[in-house]
Amino acid sequence: MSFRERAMVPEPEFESYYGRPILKQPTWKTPDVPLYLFLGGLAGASAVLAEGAALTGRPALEKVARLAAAGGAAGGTVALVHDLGRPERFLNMLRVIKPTSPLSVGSFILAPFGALAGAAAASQVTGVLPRLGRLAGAGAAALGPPLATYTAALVANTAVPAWHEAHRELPFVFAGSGAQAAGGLAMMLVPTDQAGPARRMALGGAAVEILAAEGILKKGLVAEPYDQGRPGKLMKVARFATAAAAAATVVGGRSRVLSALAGATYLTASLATRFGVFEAGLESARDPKYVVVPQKERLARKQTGGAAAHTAG
Amino acid sequence: MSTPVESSLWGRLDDPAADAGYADHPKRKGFFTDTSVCIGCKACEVACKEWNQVPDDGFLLTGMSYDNSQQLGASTWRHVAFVEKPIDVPAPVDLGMPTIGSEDQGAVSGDAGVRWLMSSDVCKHCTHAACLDVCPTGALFRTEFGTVVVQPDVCNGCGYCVPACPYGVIDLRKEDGRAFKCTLCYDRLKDDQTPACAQACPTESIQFGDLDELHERADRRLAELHEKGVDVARLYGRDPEDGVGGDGAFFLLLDEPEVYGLPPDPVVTTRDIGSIWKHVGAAAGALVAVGVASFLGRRR
Amino acid sequence: MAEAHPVGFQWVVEAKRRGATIIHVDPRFTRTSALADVHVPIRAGSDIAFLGGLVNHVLSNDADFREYVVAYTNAANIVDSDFQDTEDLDGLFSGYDPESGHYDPTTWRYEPPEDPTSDEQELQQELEHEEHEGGSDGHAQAHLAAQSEARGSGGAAVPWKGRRDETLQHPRCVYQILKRHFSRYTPEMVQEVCGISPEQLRQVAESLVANSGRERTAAFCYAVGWTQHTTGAQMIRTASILQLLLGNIGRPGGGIMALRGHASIQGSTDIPTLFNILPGYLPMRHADQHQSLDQWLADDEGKAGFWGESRSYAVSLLKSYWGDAATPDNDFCFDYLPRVTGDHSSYTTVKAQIEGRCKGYFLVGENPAVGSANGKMQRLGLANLDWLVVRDLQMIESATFWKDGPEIETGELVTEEIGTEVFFLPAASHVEKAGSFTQTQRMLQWRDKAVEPPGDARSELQFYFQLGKRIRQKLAGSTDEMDRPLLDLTWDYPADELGDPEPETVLREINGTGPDGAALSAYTELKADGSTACGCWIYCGVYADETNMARRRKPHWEQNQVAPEWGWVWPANRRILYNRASAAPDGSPWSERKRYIWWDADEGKWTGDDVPDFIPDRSPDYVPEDGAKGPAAIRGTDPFIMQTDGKGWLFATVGLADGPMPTHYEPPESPLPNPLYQQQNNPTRRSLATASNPLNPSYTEVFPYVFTTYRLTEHHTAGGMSRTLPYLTELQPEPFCEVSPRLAAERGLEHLGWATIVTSRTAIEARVLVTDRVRSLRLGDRTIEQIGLPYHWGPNGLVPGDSPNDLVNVTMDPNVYIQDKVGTCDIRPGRRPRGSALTAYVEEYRRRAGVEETTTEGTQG
Amino acid sequence: MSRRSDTLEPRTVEADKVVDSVCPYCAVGCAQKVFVKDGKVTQIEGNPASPISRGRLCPKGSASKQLVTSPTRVTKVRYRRPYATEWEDLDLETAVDMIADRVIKTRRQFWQEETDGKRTRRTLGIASLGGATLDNEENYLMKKLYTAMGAIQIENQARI
Repeated sequence: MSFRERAMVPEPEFESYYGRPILKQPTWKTPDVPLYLFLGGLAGASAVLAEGAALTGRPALEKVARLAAAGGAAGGTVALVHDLGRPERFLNMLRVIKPTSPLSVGSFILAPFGALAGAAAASQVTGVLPRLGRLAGAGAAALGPPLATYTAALVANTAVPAWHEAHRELPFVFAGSGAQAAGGLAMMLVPTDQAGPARRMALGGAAVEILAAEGILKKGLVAEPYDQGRPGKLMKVARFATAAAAAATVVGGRSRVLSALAGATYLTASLATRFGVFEAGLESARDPKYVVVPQKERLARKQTGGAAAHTAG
Repeated sequence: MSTPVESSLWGRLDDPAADAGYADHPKRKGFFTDTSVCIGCKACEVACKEWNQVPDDGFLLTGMSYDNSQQLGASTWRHVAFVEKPIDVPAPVDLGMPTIGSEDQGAVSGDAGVRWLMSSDVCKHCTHAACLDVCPTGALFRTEFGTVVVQPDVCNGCGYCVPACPYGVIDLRKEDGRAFKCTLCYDRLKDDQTPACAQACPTESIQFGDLDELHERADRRLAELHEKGVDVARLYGRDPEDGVGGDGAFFLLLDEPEVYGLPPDPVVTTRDIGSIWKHVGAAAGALVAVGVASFLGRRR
Repeated sequence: MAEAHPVGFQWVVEAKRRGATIIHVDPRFTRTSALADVHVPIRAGSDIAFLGGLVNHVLSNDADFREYVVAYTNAANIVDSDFQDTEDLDGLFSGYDPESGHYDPTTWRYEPPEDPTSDEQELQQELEHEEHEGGSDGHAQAHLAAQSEARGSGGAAVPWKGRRDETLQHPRCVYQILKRHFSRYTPEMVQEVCGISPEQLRQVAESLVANSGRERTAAFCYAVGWTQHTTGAQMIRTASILQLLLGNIGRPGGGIMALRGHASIQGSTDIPTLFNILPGYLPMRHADQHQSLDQWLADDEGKAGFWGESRSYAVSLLKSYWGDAATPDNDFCFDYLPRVTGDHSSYTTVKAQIEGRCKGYFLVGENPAVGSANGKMQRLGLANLDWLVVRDLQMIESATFWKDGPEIETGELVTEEIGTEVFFLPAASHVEKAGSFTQTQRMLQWRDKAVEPPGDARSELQFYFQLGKRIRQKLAGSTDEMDRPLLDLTWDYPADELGDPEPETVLREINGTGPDGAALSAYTELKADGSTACGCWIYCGVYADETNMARRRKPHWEQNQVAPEWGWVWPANRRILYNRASAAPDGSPWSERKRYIWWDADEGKWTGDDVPDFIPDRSPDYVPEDGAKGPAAIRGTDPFIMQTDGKGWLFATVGLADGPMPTHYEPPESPLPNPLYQQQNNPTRRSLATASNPLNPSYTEVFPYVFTTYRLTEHHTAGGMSRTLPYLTELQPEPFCEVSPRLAAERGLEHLGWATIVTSRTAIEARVLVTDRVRSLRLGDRTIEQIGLPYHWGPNGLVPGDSPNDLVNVTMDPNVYIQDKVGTCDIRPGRRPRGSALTAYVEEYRRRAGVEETTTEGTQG
Repeated sequence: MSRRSDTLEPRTVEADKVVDSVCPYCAVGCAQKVFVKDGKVTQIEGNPASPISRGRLCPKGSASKQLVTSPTRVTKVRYRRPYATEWEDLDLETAVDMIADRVIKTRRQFWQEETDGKRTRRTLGIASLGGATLDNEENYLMKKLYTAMGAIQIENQARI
C-alpha cells in the first residue's frame, strides 16, 4: 500500500461554455445515498457471514451477522425512500422490471433480501420457527453478494466519467468495502474466539478493495477526482484506515480490545470509501474537462482509424 | 475487451418506437435546429414555458453574454446559448465585392471582428435514451412518435435519470421533487400540432417534422453553407451510428460542440451495461469466495 | 432589426438565403449583426456623414440609375440663382436668420420661369406673403413644424415646376448642386466623423450600387437609430436621396422601411393624438395662417397631386366631428377647431407643467417618468399638476412618482408636499377589447374581443366615450359659446351594458359615409359640399361595402405574395407606395425580374400584383394641359402623385425646417468639433431652456464618452409591459451597460461589476458587461469610446433599476420635435451615491464641466 | 404508458372559442390566436395564416398570455388624495365623474378665447400623452373629444 503522490495529468487545454458543467450533478442527497451504499454492503456481506456462522456453529457471530443484515437492509431502504423526490410513490420502484436499470434490478434484490434477512433475524432472536428462519437466512445469504455489489452498477451506469470509466473496478471496491464492514462489525461485537471468519472476511475484503481502487487511479484524468479535493482526502482516509485495520487484525487479532478497535476502523474505512466514491462522482460531473478531454481524445482516435476499442482504457 | 453485440440497446436503430413495442405508429418526429439562422431572441424559451406552464427559475444577470437562463434544467426546457468569440483574422485588406457569406459565418467588421454564436438547446430525445433506460419506475417512456417523455403521474423523483443523461438535460425540480424535461409537446403532437417552440421561432432555426425528412433538409443546408464557404458548419447528433444512435433533436453548429456546452462524443451508458453486470457478478463471486475462505481456515 | 423586430427579421433571413447581402450599420454588434454579412460599427449620431459618403460615391462615379433619376426625380430642375449651399456659407444654407434660428426657404425654390402663368404668379405672392407674415417669433417656427409634419403623406406645395435640364449638366440643376454639396463627404472624412474605414465604406457603396438598377433593388430599414436625433428627419432624407439616385423607390425589394416600435404607432400618426395634425395628416388649424377654411386649405388646394383634393378631405372630417351642426354657411364648424400657435409638443408641455401653466394630465398607456427623455424633468412636471389620470395595466412609475420616485430618495421632492391628485384607472388589455392596430407597413388589422376585462378595467374607448358623455351632460344647459363644440359633437355610439361603444361603428365613422349614410369605398368619393363625412380620408375604404376589411384573414397560402386580402393597407389597400416608379417611363416593367406594376395598353389601364399607385387609366404618355388642377395635373411619368411637381425630391425646395439637403451636424452633446463645417450643431434645432435640462458642453474632458440608448429583444421600450412579467424578466433580469475592453481598462470597470454613468442631468448605476461587440472607434487620430445602455428598467417591476432616460437631454429635431437620444457622459466603477449625495455628486460634475446654472436661452423660447 | 399519457390532449382542444388577435408589442403586427375557456384566456400563440408573421412570435409576443393574466395587473381603481402618502379605494363611476368635473374646471380656468390678438378658442390647462398601443378607434375618439374640448397639448409615443 503506497501513498506516493499520483503523477497527475498536466492541466489539459480545452474549450467549454463559460466553464459550466456539461452534465447535471447527481441530485442524490448526501448522506442518504452514500449511507445507502454502505448499508447495502454491510447487509449483503453480513448475510453471507451469518450463513457461514450458522453452518459452522458460531451462534454469537450468527446472531450479530443476522441482525446486521436485517438492520442494514432496513436502514438502506429508509435511506433510499427518504432520498426520493416523491417518497409516497416508492412502490413505483416495483412497477416494472428493467435489466438496463440497476435501480430497478436493485429494488428486486433489496425487497426480498430485506424480507428474508428480517425473517431470519426475527426467528433467530425470538426462536420462533427456527428451521424456517434458517431457510430465510440462506435465501438472504444468496441475495447478499448481489445486494452488496449491484450498487456499483447503480453509480457506474451513469454518464459521470469518474463512475462510468471505473465500472470494471467499482464492483470489487464495493464488494471489498462490504466485506470489511460486515467483518469489522462482527469483530467489534463478537468474542474473538468466534470472530475468526469475520477477521478473515475483513482482511480479504480489504485486499480486494485496495487492489480495485489502485486499478481506478491508473485511469488518468477521469480518475483525478478520486485523488484530489475532498473526495481524494476521503479515499486516502479509507485507504489508511483499511491498512491500519488489516495490520491490527494480523498482529493482534486475538486480543478482544485490539480486535474491536480494528473492527471499528474497518467500518470507518468502508464509510469513507462510500462517501469518497460518491463525492468523486459529484466533482467529476461538475467539471466539464472530465467530459470534454477524454471524449475529444476518443474522437481523435476514432478519426485516426483506432476504431477498434469502443471504450477507453 | 468484448464489445457488447449491437442490439436494440445500442448502435443504429431505425425505428425506436417499434423497438419499444408500438405495432403501428406515426413516423418519428424530431427537431432540426439550424443555429446559423438563430437570432438568440429566446421566443422558444418563452413559448415553451407558456405552453407547458413551466415556472420561472431565477432573475440573475450571469454575464455570460446575453444568456441569463444558464442551462437546461427542470424549469428551463429550452435554453439559448450565447458565445462571443473574437475573430483573429487580420483586418480585411481588400474584400472588394463582399463575397456572399464571408469565409466564416461571422460578420467581419473593422479590425478585430467578433462572432456571436447563438443556439437554442433542447432535450435530444436520443435513439438510445440513457434516462429512459435507467428509469426504475417506467415514468420515462418512448412515445408513439419516437420521442422520450417523463410521465408526471408516475415519476417518484428517484433522480437516476439526472446523472445518466450524457447531455445534462433532465433534472429534478426542487420544489416539486419530480424530474422534468422537454416532452417535444407530446400533448400537441397528439392533436397533430407543431410544438410551441418550433411554431414561435421567428427564423425557423427550430424546424419540427419527420426525423428522416429533417435529416435530408439538414444535409442540404450543410452543403449549401459549405458551398458558401462557411466550412465551420457541421451537424451534431445526426449520425445514427454515434454513441446514442443519433438524436431525435439534432443541430447544425458553427463551432466545436463543447463551445456550446455540448459533449463532443456522447455515449449512452447502456452500451456498457453488459460489461457492468458482468463485473458486478464477478465481484459478487469474489465476495462469496472471501466469505467461504473466511470459514475454511482452522477453527479458531 | 433582429433585436426589436425579430419576427419581421424572418424576411431578411429569407433574402439572405436567396443571395442578398445583409449590411448592418450600428454602433454595436447586435443580434442583427450576427446574421449580417457585414457589420459596420459607426459613431452614434454621425449617420448623415456615412450616408453622405455613399451619396458622394454614387455621384462621383456616375453610378446612379440615370433613366430613373432623370424621369422620376427633380434632379433636372434648375434651382434659383439666389440659393447658396453649405459649401459657400460653411455649414449654413442661404436664408438663415440667426436671431430666430429659422430659415426663409424662398431662395431654395426652383428658378422662376421667364413668363410665369397667372396662377404661378398668384401662388408666388401667396408663398412669399406666408413667409414674411410668419415673422420671426414663435409663430413662424410653429408654422414650419406644423407644415413639415402636416406633409406626412405628401410634399409641400411648389409654386411652379420650373425649368429642367435633362442632360443634368446645368451648374444650378439639382444634380450638380447635390454633387457639389456631398463632394466634401470623402471616405477620409467619413472615417474622421464616423470611425468607418475607407475600405468598408467602399465595400458597402459597391454592394449597394451592384444591387440597384433595372435587375436588382436594395432596401433600407431603420428605426429610432435615425429618428431620435436633432438631425433625424435629414438622416432619413439622405437615405431617400440615395434610394432615389439608385432608383430603388416604389419598386419591390426596394424602398425605405421604418421599423416602428409599437403595435399601432403608425395608427397614432395616421389618426393622431398629436398636437400639430388632425386625422389624415391635415394640419391643425394655426392661429395666424388659417383665419378661414379657405386659407386653411390654400396651401394644397388646387395644386397638382392628390393633396389638391384637400378641401373634400377637410370638410368630410368636420362633418364626422360635428355632423348636422356643420353646414356650408358656418364653414362646417371650422371655427370650432382650437388653434395652435407654436410648439405644443410633449417636452414643451412638460416645461409648461413645471412652470404651472398646465394643470391637468392624462397618461394613457404611456410611462414618461421612465419612457421619455430627461426623466427628472418629467417627474418634476408630474409633481406640479392639480390632477393626473393614469390608465395602464400595471402600477407604473408615472403613477407612483409621488410615493417612491427617484426624487423622493434624493429629497428633491417630498411626498407630503406634492399636491397632485392621482387617479389610477385600470385599462383593458388587447384581448379584452375589439379594435384595429395599424402596423409598420400601414396595414390595419382587426382584433376581436376574447374575454371581458377584469374588475374595474375598461378600454380607452369606453372611458373616453363615458367621459365625453358625462362632460356633455354636465354642460347640457350651457349657453356659453365655448361649450358649443362639445355640445354639437356627434357622440352617440351604440354601447353595450358596460357602456363600451361598438368599436366597428367608430371604424365605420373613420371610413366615412356618403349622403345616403352608406359606407364609402374610396377617398376619391369624398365631396367638399358636406354631403360626405369621413373621420380620416386616408383610411377611407377600410369599411367598403359595409365590411370590416381590417378583419379579413385570408391565409397567405391562398394568395399571391402581396396578399392583398389579409387586413387592409391605407391608402386604398396599396402595399408599395409610388409603385408607378416600378415601371419605366414608357410603362413597361424595368425588368422581368422586378416586374410589379405596368401599363396594359390593350386594357388602357395600369395593372400588376399590387393596387397601382396612379390614376388607373392615366397613360404613360399623358401630358396635362397648362393650369390643370389636382389629380388632373399629374403627368403620365410622375410617380410621386402626392408632390405638386410629381417628382421625387433630391432637393427639397420647401417643407423642411433645416435645409433643402441633409448636412452633418454634431449632436447637441458631442466629444469632437464638427469636422465638416464650422457650424457645430443643427442651427435650427429646438432646444428647451429649463433648469432641469442643462446640456454638457461639447468636447469637454469631463464628459469624454458617447452614450446611446437602445432596446433588447426580451423587453419592450421602458419595460412597463415586460419587466412586470417573470418569463421576460428572467431573460434579461438586471440593468446593464455595454463597454469595450479598452474603455473597461481605461476606467477600471470590471465585468459584472457596478458602474455609475453621469451627465449634467443626473447619474445612474448599472452592471457592466465588457464585450468585444462594442468597439473602440478610431476617428482620424483620436479614439472614441461608446457606452451602450438598454433602457428597460425603472424603480418598479420585478427587478428594479435606474432608468437611462434620466441621462438624456431634451434637444429636438426642428421638423418633428423628437429628442436626440445621443449624449456625452462619464463612467466610473462602483454604485452611484444615494439620497442627497447624488445631487451633490452631479452638481460637482456640472461645476467641473462649466455648465451654466440654466442653459442659455435656447433659440426658441 | 400510463392512462394519463394515453388519453393526453392539448388544452387548446377543449377551448370554447379561438379569437383572431394581433400582438400588442411592436409594429410588425404578428397575428395571434387567443384560446378561451370559461371566459379565461388559456393560450395565445401565433396564427400561421398571417402573410406577415406566418404563425411565428418573438419572446414578447409569446409572453402575451402572461401579460393579460398577470397577477400584478391592477384591477381596482386607485386614488391618491393631494399630499396623501397612500392610495385609497374609489369606485369607477365616482372616479369618472370626478375626472369630468376636473376637466370642465381646468378647461375653463385656462381657457384662451384669444392669444396675442388672434382668436384661439382653446385651453392650455389640459394635456394628454398616449401610448402607441392604442387602437385607431380609441385614438379617434380621444382626438375628437380633446379637439372639441379645445385641448391641443395632445401627444403620443410616436414623437418620444
